Amino acid sequence: MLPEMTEINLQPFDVEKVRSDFPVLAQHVYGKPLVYLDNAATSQKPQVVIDALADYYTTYNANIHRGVHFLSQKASQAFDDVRVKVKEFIVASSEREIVFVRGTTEAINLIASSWGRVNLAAGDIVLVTTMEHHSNIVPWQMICAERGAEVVPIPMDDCGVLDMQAFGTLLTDRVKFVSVVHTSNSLGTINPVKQIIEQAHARNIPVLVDAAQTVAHQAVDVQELDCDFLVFSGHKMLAPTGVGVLYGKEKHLEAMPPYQGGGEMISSVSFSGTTYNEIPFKFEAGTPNIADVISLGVAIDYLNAMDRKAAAAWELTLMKLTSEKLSALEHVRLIGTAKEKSAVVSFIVDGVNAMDLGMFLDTLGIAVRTGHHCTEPVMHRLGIPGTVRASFMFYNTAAEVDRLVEGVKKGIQLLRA
Amino acid sequence: MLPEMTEINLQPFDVEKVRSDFPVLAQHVYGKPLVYLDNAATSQKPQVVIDALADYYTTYNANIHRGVHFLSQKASQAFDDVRVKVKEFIVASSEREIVFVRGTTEAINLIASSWGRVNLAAGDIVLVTTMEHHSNIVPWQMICAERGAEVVPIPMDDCGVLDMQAFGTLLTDRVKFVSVVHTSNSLGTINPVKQIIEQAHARNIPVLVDAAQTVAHQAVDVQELDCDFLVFSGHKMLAPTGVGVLYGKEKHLEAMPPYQGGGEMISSVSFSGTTYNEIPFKFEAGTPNIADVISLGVAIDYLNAMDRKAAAAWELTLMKLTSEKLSALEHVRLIGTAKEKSAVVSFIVDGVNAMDLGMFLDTLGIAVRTGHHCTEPVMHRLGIPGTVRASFMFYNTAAEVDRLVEGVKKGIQLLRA
Amino acid sequence: MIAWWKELKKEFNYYVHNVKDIATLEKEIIEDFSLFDDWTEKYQYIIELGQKLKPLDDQYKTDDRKIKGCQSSVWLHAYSNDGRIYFDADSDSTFVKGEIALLINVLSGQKPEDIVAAELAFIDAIGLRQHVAVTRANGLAAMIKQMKLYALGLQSQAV
Amino acid sequence: MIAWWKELKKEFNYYVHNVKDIATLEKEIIEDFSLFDDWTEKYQYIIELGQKLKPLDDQYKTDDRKIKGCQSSVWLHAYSNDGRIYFDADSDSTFVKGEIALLINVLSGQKPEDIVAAELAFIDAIGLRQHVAVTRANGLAAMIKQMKLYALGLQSQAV
Ligand SMILES: Cc1ncc(COP(=O)(O)O)c(C=O)c1O
Ligand SMILES: Cc1ncc(COP(=O)(O)O)c(C=O)c1O
Repeated sequence: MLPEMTEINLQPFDVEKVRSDFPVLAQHVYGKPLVYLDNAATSQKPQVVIDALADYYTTYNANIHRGVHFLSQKASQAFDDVRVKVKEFIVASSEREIVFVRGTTEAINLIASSWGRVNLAAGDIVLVTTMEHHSNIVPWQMICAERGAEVVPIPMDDCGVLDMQAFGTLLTDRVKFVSVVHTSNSLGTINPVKQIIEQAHARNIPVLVDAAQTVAHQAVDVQELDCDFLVFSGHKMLAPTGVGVLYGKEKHLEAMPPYQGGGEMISSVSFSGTTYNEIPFKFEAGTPNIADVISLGVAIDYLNAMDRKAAAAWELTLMKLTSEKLSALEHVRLIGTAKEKSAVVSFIVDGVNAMDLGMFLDTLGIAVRTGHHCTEPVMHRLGIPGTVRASFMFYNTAAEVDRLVEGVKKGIQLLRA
Repeated sequence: MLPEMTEINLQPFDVEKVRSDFPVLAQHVYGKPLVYLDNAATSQKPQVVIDALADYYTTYNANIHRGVHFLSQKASQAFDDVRVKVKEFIVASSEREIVFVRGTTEAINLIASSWGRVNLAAGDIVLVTTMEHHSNIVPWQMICAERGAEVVPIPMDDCGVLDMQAFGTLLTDRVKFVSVVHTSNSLGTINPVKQIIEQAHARNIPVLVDAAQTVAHQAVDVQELDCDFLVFSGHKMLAPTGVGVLYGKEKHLEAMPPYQGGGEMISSVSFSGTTYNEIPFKFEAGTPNIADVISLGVAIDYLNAMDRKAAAAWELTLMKLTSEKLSALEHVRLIGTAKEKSAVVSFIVDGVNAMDLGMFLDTLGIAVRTGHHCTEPVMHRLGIPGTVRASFMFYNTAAEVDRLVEGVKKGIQLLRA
Repeated sequence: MIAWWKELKKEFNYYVHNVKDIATLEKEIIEDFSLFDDWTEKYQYIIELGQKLKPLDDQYKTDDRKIKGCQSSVWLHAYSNDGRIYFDADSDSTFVKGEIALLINVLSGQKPEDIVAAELAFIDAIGLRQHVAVTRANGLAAMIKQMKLYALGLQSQAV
Repeated sequence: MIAWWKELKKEFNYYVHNVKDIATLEKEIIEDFSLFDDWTEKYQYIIELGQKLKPLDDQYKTDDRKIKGCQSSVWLHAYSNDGRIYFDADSDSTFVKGEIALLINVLSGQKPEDIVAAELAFIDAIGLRQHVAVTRANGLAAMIKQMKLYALGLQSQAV
């Protein structure tokens, strides 16, 4: 095993340099250096992103778009610039296709509610996968309950790989929408979304891609994917909490009714009738999260400025290293072993409760997540109550992997006693 | 006039000390010291609020509520503490009544959509006022259109005072909900919400109070008001953009269906059926805006620590000073002259376009807002296209009032040429 | 305190009804925990307690005895005798069992009115709350609530 | 440039068709604005231009000539003659009239294809965009778009 690991470790990525951009990583927890392996829950933020917030509030905080004064102009310009950055980041064809939301969950709710209310009818089916995050299940359940439609999951196998044959069979005339996770947050599986989109489009069915776990880790090109909608959260890609992106093809956004009403999304209001603003503003009611949108732009700049290929390779290196070392331990079983996989390692230990192990690792300063990771159907499918999950970002190190593995070893000793 | 002004100026409030807490106010714009009089659009933030953001991202950023590790515990604790602070800030009876949202607009949409969809039927009426912000009109228009109900405005007089007699007449059996603005953002009028609530409750009609322009300027006690819902935005009360509060009486929140679905708001999910979490979590789908919620708590601390009575008196002093000095200028007409009024001065100048004057003031470094201020029905009612609005916060000074008045004087000279 | 005596006392307290009052028992726990330097030691001690907790008879692991709001499965069984209330509990989490052991140590064998009134300040004092209470993953608050509800129910039954 | 000559040239350009090409006219505006030190002076100059703009005949202030997306009311009237397009416009905002005057100076009397192709870099160069373009309050972008649409329409009509 050693030669292979050495080879793996030779990826040309200067992780120590990158780490120094993330102040939180220098933390000590219970007197021990923090090992942050809960990146799928939320990523840490580089100093430039934190500084952008302080800079905004210290020098040009103002409400945007309707103000004629300097601060408002400056804030509006900064805000609008981010829409262009996001457009370029996911290679959309127009910034009219970029809607700012609170996060992935809100984006999916917006689409389910707005698209669903006018397009779903009794007997219709919305296809999702068994490995969806709850945020890509519940909004569809809610609108389907209202419209008399049904949410049906595409099954997966024991390794956490989507059953594409079953997908073909499930893709009947009753299916009106397909909403799939690109990268599973609990298993790491990367789904063949391009193929799914092709097959769905062959039947004129629109497809939403939940890219919450994707955008920080690999390049996304919505035109190449040809997805109808793509959604993600800022907080999982180095940006602050409270901001996310909904991409939608112009034709869909134009046709969809507004979701929330209020300031910004209207063109004119009277009690005899209100006319809505054009896209994307039609979907942005109320004062937006200005500061966090601006910081999202800085996060995108940060990602763009780095060698993303090297970063991605480094993350996969860490994932492989962890998988190898953990699976070599007695009683440990990896959960989610798809070939196409992101830097997420989920595992269980025979005879050890996941939360107990997670708490033990916490006592050592190691942050992992435990439980169902908001994907209960995955756990149900695999017949387990939950997993311990270590999820990586490019700023993690091989030494941290070792500390995790050591911790798990000790934890097993203690907890299987 | 001078003796009266001198008297007014004697309010015991150390504005220079307070100003030093707000770094943005030290800005120069086009080489001139910034005069920020656009506080009704958004307030500036004290250094402690800005620091709280940096502190969060630098030392304990983590996703909350489901994590067993130290950072997550710390972030969860900080987040939960704010719910208690908000509860105390508005004197709610339980933190279960406090829902975190993006802002006032989202809060009203949540109520209109969730409460409205199950409680409004064809022929029903939702009463609002003529002076509502669009955010308290459009969400009701949207749900009413869906349910076959109607939005009806309570009229106001030429001074911007609500016609309470008309309200009595409009309060028929068809009325199912009353949604009123506490403090008008374009006129400054403070409405008799307690009386409105009493009259509506006599007929068992629930009342929502839009307190977006209230909470930073006066004390609010939801139990004393006995309102059913109360909503406000953080960004107008010294907190960051992207966070707001929805207060709802427990009985209403319990009875209402969820609004958005996804992580956090569920108790368990499966494809055969999903059960929702208890309030307030039922209404908080997805990763919340953790950092900004925590900073909202710091903004509340800041407000609580100051002499709020003196601050409020100071704001009213500035408002009166401005009103007096502006109305003494030829061609100027004040818009909104209710006796009960907050620190907002709206005005128009005969023969001068509001935006032109606003832009001229901008060239002098003075930030005001121009236009309809998202209250088009007010402008329509008064037969004017819009106003110039100076809105005050306790950190404004009498010298800033003078600069505004001087600027308006010069602007009139230039623009009426 | 001499170790073997401490052990004995603890076992004694877990398995027969409490003869000491809640305040005294809380004070003892606080004393025990004061020996530990850090969270790792506290954690390990709670795990030990959990490993020693008498398992709940499978017949009591029913859905109505399951406590909602925990990441792990927790069952709580209560019965009364002589005007006192006794608790048995189990969980698939050893840590949760340890927490339950602490609660049982303090509350089991007490009078219903004392259980209802108990503020359980020891949870804060030993620094447990900061590690578990704020996260919904750990159902400590739910367990305490359930114990109090049982006490309330059995109290009114008794009347 | 001698002041009276500059004045004359400007008046001339506003009221008869342009004899210079767009690039030249843009360059002249940039030159004019280079004389100003700050935004106040630029603002005042634009206001002056607005105050001097020939008012639009009331018969042309119709809803279909109104431009959407401005905080102020803006009417734009276009007509063609000799294969060139002429614009007249009005607004209740003097500043907007000033902006229109600049646009008319450059675009009125030009050939449709030149209008459609015009990039109007002068707007950035004189620092106008940073003050007006990003806010939806000011409809500069909407005005340009409307002028180009007219040009497109009249161009295809002409064909
Ligand atoms: C009275 C009133 N209601 C509602 C709003 C909307 O608030 P937000 O844009 O923060 O959602 C505002 C803000 O302008 C307001 O002044
Ligand atoms: C795959 C996936 N989808 C959706 C979400 C929900 O994102 P958010 O909580 O930011 O709305 C997450 C976050 O956990 C996720 O991993």
